[in-house]
Amino acid sequence: MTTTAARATGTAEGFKPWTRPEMAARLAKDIPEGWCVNLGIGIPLLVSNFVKGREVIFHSENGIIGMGGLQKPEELEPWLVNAGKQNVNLVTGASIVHHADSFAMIRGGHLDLCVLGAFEVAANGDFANWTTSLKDGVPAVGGAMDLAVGAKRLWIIMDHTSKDGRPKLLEQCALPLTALKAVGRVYTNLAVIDVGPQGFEVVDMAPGLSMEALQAQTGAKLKRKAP
Amino acid sequence: MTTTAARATGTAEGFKPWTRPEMAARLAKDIPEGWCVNLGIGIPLLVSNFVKGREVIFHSENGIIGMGGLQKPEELEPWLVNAGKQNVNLVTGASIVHHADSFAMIRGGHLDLCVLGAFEVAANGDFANWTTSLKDGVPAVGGAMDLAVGAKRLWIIMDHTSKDGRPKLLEQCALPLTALKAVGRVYTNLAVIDVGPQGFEVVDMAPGLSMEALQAQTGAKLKRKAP
Amino acid sequence: MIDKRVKSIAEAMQGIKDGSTVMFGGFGAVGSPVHLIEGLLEHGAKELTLVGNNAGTGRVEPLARLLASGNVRKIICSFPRSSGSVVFDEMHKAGKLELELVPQGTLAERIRAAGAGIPAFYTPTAYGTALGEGKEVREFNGRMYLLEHAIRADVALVEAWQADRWGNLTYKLSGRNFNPIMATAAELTIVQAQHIVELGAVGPEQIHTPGVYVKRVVHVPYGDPAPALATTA
Amino acid sequence: MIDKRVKSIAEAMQGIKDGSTVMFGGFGAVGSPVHLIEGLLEHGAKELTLVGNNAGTGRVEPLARLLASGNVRKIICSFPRSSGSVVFDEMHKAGKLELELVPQGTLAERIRAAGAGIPAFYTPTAYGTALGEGKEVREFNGRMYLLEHAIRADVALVEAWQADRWGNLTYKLSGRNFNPIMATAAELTIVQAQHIVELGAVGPEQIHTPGVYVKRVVHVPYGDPAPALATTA
Repeated sequence: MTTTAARATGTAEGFKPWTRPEMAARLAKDIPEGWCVNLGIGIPLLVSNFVKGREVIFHSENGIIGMGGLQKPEELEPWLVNAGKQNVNLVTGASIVHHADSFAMIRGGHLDLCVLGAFEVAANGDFANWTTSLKDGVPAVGGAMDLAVGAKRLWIIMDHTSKDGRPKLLEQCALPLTALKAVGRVYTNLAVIDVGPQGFEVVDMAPGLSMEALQAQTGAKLKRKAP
Repeated sequence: MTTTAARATGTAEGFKPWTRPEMAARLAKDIPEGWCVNLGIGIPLLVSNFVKGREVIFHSENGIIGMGGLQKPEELEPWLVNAGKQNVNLVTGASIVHHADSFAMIRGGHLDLCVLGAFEVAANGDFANWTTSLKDGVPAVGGAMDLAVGAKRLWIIMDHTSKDGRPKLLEQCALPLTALKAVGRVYTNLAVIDVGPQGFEVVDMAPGLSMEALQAQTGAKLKRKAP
Repeated sequence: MIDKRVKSIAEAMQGIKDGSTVMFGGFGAVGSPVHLIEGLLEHGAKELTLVGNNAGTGRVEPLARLLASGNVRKIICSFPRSSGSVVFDEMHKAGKLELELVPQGTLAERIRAAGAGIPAFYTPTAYGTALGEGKEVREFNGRMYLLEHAIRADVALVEAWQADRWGNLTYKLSGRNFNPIMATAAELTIVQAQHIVELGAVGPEQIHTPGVYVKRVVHVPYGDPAPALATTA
Repeated sequence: MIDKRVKSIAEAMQGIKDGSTVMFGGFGAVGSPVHLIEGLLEHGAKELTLVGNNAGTGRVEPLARLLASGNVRKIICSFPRSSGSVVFDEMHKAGKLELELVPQGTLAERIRAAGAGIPAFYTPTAYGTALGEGKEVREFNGRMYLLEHAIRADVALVEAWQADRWGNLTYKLSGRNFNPIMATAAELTIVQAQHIVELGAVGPEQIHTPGVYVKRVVHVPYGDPAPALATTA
């Protein structure tokens, strides 16, 4: 087998893609104390496990400012749920608002950061994460479009390629868009990539991965971020 | 002196114009229990003295729902003021909201009634109450325009004529308008007059006053309200 | 004396007509006025347009049964699909239930606008996406926005924690969600309250919804919502 | 640790530039951040645009002195005129102070819109009046509305009853008024708080303004506003 193919699947000696907790930890490292952050459902939620020691305020679009972790069985408070409708705790200092006020906070630019998953991210910051098809199945959108346009920064956390190995970072999205020119940064299992004025700029790579191997798994031109 | 002139000044034997408390009491009679009512500054505020025995909820546009009367000296709570910035009480069941929510309640049609004073009311329901001139002096508008377009009903309480005897009920307003086609009913010291599709309709008159005498002091055609 | 309390859910439903637009609060199970939704099903009004965040789970809960009844023509919703939204999926696929899909924040703001007497407003959400197609676009300060219209309802079904005879309400924790804004956006706001309290029992600064917005209150001390199963937003 | 408390009013004013738009809460004296307004005067920023309901009373209170200082270019206001608004009257008549007169509800909604990311909305208020002249008009469902734009500020000066180190706030009674919406509508929201409380001292359902909106909190236990003299709205 070729080196490139080996690297693409992450099995070459000397290189391992980041695991999901590693991806979340890498992202969490970039969140300073004091930010108000909304974490999407799925991998983004893992980020909250890696900010210990810093006060970061987690927002949940159903009206929680100051969300804590998932409830343990003995803590059950069924009147508290997050956006994924899991039972969660509040932290000390938390507050509750209604849905219009919660989305006013989002749309008005009061969240420092939103972290979402995505199917595709384009080099101009467009991204697609809400539906794979407008024709099949029943679509649902939730708060993704509001979060994408409202938060001060939108970071995407996702695998670098789809399950069948196709690139998810592209020149242009093929799937229905969630928002235009919204993404600031992408954290994948292979790299951390900024969306700059001229397209994708590699900030960081999983240890042992080469720029060439990363480019081979990416559907748009990469350049190194100027230090 | 002529009968008409005598009636016009309310000095003819057998006729006395309503006093301000009588005007307020007459208006209060038409407020059913359970209404939410905003009373403007001045004569309108007197209305609250005449709804005893009925639960009527008074709204103040600075965010009080359930305003009580003026504070007595021994009750002083300086953190409670009405729209006229007088210290007032709350009634049991009162609530406080912020200014945007208070005017959302007004603009959204949630007040059953607003009672305002006016300089002029036109037969089509236009009225003027916020400034006598856009050129002289410093204008101020407050909440009058919002209340006028927002409340389910707008009733005006005012003297029938100006201090110098000119009619205040007119075919058309001359002063800068507060709102168009907004007034439903006018309570004056001489009569209660509806603004109907064809203009002013007299509902009630001060005892002893004739339709002719009332018409003589009115700047637009009056007709009797069909019973 | 103002007393908005009614004795039964059937009484609370009186006068709801065929063709009505009916909002219902709740984010998943929390703050969902399930007994009122069940009452609406029993009341039997047809050709309804529903407005809410979700479109039901399973086949047993009242919202799923209301959809299954065929009494609903259309639903305006942000997150109809979930792992358990089987009835919605079936009805929608069969062409028996129209869907207007609205981003969650736009849905909330359109409801709030209706209650606030704002007929329409501009929002950046959904510009350039499939959900913005056909909508009026306008630029402000170099950014593109969509014109969105208020959603007003004939009836709002609201779940509250406390209510008094004036209809003053509080909500418990995440039970707040869409309930306060829906209470403002309907001709007829009906509340199912866990607790009926004396007038004045809740302080003036702690009331979440002034009673002015509420027409009827029915006491339904049903207890906690089911512990939430993780689904999606 | 998040700690938005600053030690002095001078520190709270740091960075406010000439040409800034500055909102101030309060409805008359109640809820007015008088010490912050005084601080703004002492800070000395010029060419200011102020946004608030009133335009000061007498010659001694900070707002009147700020206007008299000549540091204010323009005021956006619903009720500038009152029996005591002598400085405003003089400055305005002398052409030294521009006035944008806005109906009170439109003022509140324009501020709220800025905080909510809504660049513009339609309202029926002032249609057909002198205050609607020159504004864009549009019909919705047979009724006429004006287009009104959000008012965003560089700085909001807010008076609160309680504040914690995150900037979570409560307001006392009528002291709420414009304060919560202004807190959402500025880049730099500065709070003068009567009481500093421990994080968690106010329950999550009782906080009126989440701290996310607040940048700086200064403790000013100044006591009650002066008993109100009846003027007009």
